[in-house]
Amino acid sequence: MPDFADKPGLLYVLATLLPVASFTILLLWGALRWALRPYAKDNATVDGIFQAIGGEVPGRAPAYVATAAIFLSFCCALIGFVTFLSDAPKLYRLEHALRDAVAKHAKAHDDENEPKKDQPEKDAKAEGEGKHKKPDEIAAELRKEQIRWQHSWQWARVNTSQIADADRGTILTLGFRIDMLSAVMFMMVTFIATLIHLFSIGYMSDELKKEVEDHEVHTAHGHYHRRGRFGRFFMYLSLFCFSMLNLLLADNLFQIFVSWELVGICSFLLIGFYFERTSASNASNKAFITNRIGDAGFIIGMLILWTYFGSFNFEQIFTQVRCPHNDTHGEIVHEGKKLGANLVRADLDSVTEDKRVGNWQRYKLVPNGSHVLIMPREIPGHYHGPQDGVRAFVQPKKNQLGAIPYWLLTLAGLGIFLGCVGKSAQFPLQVWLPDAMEGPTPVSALIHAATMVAAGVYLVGRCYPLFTLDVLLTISYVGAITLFVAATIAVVMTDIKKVLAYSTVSQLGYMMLGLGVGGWTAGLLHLLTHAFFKALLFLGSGSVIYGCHHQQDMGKMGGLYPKMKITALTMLMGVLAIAGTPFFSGWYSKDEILAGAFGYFMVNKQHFLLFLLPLLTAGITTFYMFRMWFMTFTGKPKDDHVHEHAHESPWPMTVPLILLAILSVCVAWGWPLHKPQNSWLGHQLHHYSQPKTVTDPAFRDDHGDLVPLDADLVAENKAAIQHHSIVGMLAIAVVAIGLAFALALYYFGALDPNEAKEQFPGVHRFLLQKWYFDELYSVAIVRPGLTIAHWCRNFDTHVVDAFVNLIGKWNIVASYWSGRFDKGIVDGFVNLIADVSFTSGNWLRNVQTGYLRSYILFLALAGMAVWILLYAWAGTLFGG
Amino acid sequence: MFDAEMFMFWLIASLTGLCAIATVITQNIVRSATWLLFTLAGTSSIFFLLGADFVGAIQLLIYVGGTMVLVVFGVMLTAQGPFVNMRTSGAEWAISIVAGLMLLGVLCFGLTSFQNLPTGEALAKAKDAHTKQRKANDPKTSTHASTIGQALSGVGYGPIYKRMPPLPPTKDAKGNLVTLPGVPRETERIHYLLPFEIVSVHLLVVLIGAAYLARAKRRRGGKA
Amino acid sequence: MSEGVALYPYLVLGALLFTCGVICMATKRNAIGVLIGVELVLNGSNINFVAFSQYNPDFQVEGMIFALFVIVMAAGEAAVALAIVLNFYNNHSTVDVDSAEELKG
Amino acid sequence: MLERLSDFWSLNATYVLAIIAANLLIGFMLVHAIFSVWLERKVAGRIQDRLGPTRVGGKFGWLQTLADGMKLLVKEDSIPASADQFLFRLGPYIVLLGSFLAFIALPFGDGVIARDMNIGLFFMLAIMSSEVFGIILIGYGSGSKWSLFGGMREAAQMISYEIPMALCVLVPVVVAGSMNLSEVAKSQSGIWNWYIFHDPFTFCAFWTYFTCAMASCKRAPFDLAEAESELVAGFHTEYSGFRWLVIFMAEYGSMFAVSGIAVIMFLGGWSLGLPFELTDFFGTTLGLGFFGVVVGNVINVTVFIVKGWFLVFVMMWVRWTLPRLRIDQVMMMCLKYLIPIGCVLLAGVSVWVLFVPIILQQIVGWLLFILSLAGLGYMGFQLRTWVSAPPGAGMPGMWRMEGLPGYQGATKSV
Repeated sequence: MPDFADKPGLLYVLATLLPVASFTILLLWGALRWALRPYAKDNATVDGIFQAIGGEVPGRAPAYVATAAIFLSFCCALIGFVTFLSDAPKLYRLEHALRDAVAKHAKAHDDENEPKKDQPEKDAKAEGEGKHKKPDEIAAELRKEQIRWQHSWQWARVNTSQIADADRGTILTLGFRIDMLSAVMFMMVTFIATLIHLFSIGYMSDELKKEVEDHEVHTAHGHYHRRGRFGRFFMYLSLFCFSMLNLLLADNLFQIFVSWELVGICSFLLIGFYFERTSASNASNKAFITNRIGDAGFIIGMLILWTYFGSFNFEQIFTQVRCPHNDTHGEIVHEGKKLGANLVRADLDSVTEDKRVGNWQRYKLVPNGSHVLIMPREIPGHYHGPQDGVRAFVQPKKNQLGAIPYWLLTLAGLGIFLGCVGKSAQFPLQVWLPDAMEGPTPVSALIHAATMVAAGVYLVGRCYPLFTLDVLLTISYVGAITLFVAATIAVVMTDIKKVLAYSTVSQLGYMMLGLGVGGWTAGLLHLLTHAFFKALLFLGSGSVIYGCHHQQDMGKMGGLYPKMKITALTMLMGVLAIAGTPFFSGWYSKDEILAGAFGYFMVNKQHFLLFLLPLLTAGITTFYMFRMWFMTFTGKPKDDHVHEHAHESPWPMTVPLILLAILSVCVAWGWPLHKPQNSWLGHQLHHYSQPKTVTDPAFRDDHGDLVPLDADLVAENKAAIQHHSIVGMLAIAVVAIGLAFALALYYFGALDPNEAKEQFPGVHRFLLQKWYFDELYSVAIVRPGLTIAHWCRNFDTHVVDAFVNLIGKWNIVASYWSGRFDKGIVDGFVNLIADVSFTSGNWLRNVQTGYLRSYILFLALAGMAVWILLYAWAGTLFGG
Repeated sequence: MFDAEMFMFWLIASLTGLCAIATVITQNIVRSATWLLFTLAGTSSIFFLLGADFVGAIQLLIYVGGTMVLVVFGVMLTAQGPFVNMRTSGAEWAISIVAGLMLLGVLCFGLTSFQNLPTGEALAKAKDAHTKQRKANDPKTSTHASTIGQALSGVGYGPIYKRMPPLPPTKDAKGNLVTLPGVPRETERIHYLLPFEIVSVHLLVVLIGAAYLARAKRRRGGKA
Repeated sequence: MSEGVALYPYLVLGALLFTCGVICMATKRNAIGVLIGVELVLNGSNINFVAFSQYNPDFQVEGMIFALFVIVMAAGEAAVALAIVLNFYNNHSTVDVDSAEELKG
Repeated sequence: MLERLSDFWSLNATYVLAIIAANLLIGFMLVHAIFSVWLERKVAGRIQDRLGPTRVGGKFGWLQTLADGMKLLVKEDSIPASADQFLFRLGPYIVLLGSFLAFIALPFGDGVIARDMNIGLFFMLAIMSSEVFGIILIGYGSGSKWSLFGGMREAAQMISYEIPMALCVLVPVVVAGSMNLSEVAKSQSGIWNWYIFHDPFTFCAFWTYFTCAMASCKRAPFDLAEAESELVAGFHTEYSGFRWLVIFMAEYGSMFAVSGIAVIMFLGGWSLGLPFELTDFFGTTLGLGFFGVVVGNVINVTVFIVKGWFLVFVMMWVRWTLPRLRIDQVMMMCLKYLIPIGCVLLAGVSVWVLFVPIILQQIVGWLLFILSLAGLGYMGFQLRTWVSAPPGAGMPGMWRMEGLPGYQGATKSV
């Protein structure tokens, strides 16, 4: 057993591996049954074994295995989280102590050069006993603490060179690294996944039958019949959980990518769970293919980073790209302004090689330089800030220091973000998510709440230090557009799950927007809170659908409240939370996002849309969510058949709903309750995990004052904090308006929705057709693609093939003439030579008499001749 | 002046030459071998006369005692019946003798025009050296055997210097071609261990090969 | 004082032996006769070697050593030649070299 | 006139001396042959328990050989019709030449040598190896199958035995560091310094060498070339008269030559066994000058010849004692045993000389010397016992007759 006390990070590894163990067990179990099944009929022994391991349908056992695994994972995550909570302050303190000590040390080091002897004593008094330690000792202590939570194993190595730093870009690692973000995410994912598992046991009970009749698949012989797939479903769920947990666990981009793809394939499998249905298989294909587009961007970004940084490890990449604050002499100062955690921009035009010292490189630091300096990942010496002018002197080996063009870093960020766009269903690639509703409802819940779409947001949060301002701006706009578009579509949808799907897209847009405008904490907090209430809503909708016998159309529901009170009430909690009702969890996060957006808008007035759209959408969200709830649970039953048969779900389904409802309300609470920025969860994230690039007031100038690192960012934050109350008021107002509309339209019936439809038929159709995105893609991409493919085929058939055939014919002709030439002239020449040789040889044959004695005579004569010639030659040579 | 040595030389030389001619002329192969024996013995005498005792003795031992015996063995084992005619035709004789005389002429002409021997002062020096050498050839004091032994056994012989290769022939004041003797140089003694070893191995191979060849009994005219 | 015998007579004697050997090889139809011719040729060259060794101080030891090598090689050659002759005799029932004309061109 | 004479002398002294030496050597060979033949017959007679020649020349029949020679000289010199006349005539002279030329390098005393060659030992081996060619010519030229077989056998045998013989002879050469026979002989002053006692390898090498020498002289038990039980008389079946005489002169000559080599290489050469050179002793120590040298050399030559003859006697002794081998046994003994032994001895003596401490070498040398003396003394004691024993008693080492079937007892055979 690994020592969890010494290395509690391993708990998370265990939590990750449990689902994959469950997956493996279920897979082998199923494989065994599959292998035995054909022989079970004939052979009694085999049949005995077959029955012993479950027979045709093994009952609920797979569900128990998977649920137990994920529940154990949750327990591990819980223990780990508690442990980490106790460790986090220490880590934080040590990090800051190290930074201070390094700064002091550097100062003392600088002072030594100047003859100030009393300085160290002063420092010693000023620092007190706690800070008396040297940077090395603190660093060692910090490393000792860090090692509890992170570790990595090499699993592939291209180069075995022992030369220092020659292994850059040659090693792939598997590792884990736990920080507050991943710890919280772990909690969330495992918890929600456990509940979804539990819910699925009830929801998927249809699959327990030996033969399931699929009403939506029609064959020549009626409905399609198949074997129940209860075990398979849980197997997929386990794999899905494993993939997501591994993604959270990873400490490097490559591992994330692997999990990323695993998540993709799991979503493919689960969306297409009823793959006999055309719509389901199409939807799974669509999801998969759309994600591929994003993944292409991801790969491009990843490889750009690998090329320039030589590593996939987040920490190493961040250290290199945001290194100056690690300098032993303190920050790099440029024109009186500390560059802090900004990307250090430089111009390569002025790079020279200092002949005196050999490898020194000089970069001219320019605030908006064309390149971003990459610092070595380990610091062999000092960096010297450009105090003496504008040049940065660095002494690491030449290949250890480099620069990446700014546009390329931007491209890398955009690439990675494109991956997130695909995964999180953002603006251009959002089309797959609503179609993904074809999967079983728990799957939708899992995808929308905890796993698939969360992965994209999580990755944006993870890679945040890499993103240049341009990338962040892109993220913001993508988020803003997405949230508005999705919300508008959600307004007109009547399928209960589609409404929820579009609400998810919209909420994800909020998260992206929050991240993009600098609200890192806000965005991720929203991810967490959203996970709970979206899971709640989806499970609730699942419960409704289950109760209504797989009826999803809200137009046929209504008045269900008396029949399923628990579901209705819990869903109401979710609706309130997503709408941003004060003191519900959604309020805290959404408010922060809006505040961040407002701060951004205050600093950059030209980007007013970034504030306006989310504000507007807050109202729309309230409207369509209440619309959904009202249409489902209140009013008169629109379809008697549905209403009559409607019933409350069994306890495995309602218990998760209740739990989730509680959490949806209070997960983001803090003290005092009325201040959103006091959210405890948000504070944890903000305090321990937020990248230094967002805001970091930790640097002190020579006078000990806090110095703003990035004027714009700090100003944004200030504005966000200052105007928080105003923004909060505005948001509540908008929400109220939205609620009012909803009440008016769907509860009190003051206005008729159908009238509104008729009033704006174009708008309605436009929204109903989802802004014609699918059609747009079809027209803009698919059909032109097909046309071009057709053209290419024609070109290939008629031009290329014709050319090849022509060459072939020419070759035949040329070969014929070549053959004639070969036979006539070449062979003739060879034959001539042969004939001549034969004739002359035949004639010379006579010389070979076979008589030894004549040979001897010839030899003697030849010797004489040689001698005479030699003599004559010598005579001419020596003149005598 | 005609002294005994000269007399001995001419005597032995003429006998040797006559025996050689007799070797050629004789039709009986055994007699031919006998004449050859005398030729070889004469050669050996010439060696003795030249003071090369060791070579002479070797010539006797190996040629006369060894080679000749082999020759006679061959004669015996391949002896022909009296009716087998192996006579050479007159024409062949004529051609061979003409060619041989031509060869002899060329050789003698080459000898008389031999340019690479010391002339003039160098000749006098060489003659002095020769005289010294003849005196040194007194059998009691001659060290040829041990010198040759040293040379062959790898110890090396001669003073400890190496002779330069002879200088290329140059013309003296009178326009005669002159070859100056090589200039002594330092370094090691000369020895012939490697050729000696090669010859030894060669002899061994020959011994085995000859034994193999001779013992192979094949049927006459049968299928091979 | 006597000058002794000059070098040339020795060389001429060697040449004579050499020539005799060649003629012997060319005229004798008996394989043994050919071998005898070879021996004569080798002896002629040996005389030259030894004579040079005595008349050329630079060639004093080398001449004799070469002569020795020639003698030794001659012995080996004779052994092999006789073995060949024996084989030849076994195959052809004669030692007439003129009957060894299978390799005629 | 005198000037010319001195001029001539200064130019040609070597050659004049050489001619004189050659004549002396020819004379020695003749005398040696005559004596050896006589000795052989006497030894054979004694070993076969008879008297041998007794009549010609007074006591011991010592002129018998001379008389035989006279007879052979006047005998008809017949040549078979199928023989190759030229080769038939030539062969014996080549054999004689090979035997005789070996003596050129053989020192009889301090300076008593025809040509003191640096490589004397090597020269002798080389020259003696040419002897075989004559025998081949004899065998081939005779036009007789017995002769041909004999010649071929002899050729194979001699060529083969050359190798171990040379290897064994090289053993003392390694010790002495010279192939000059005079130097080798002079380096063994004092009987304890004789190379036979130098170390175990030289000791073994002597016996091996002597075996090989007997074989290369085609002496029994290696006389397959003239094995009368198989080949009538081997290669010289068709010879008679003077040519036959020449062949035998050559045989006895080479017997003495190989013995001489053994004496010089192993048995101290002309040394009497005293630790000083007699010529030096007489000429310098006693101050007798040239006369002293002559006196010393006379003793030296005598000693040398006696030693040589003793070895020749041993050869005869062996000949009349041991039965003849088969030809394949002869060849096998050489190729399978003697050559490896020779190689081992050569390698061993090299290692001994190079790596064994001097003190150990000397101790072993003395040990060998003393043991050999002891062995000789034991043999002498046995001989004395035999001499004093009653007639008919077995010699030491001979086959015991007692207990054999048909044995009647020693006394009966008298």
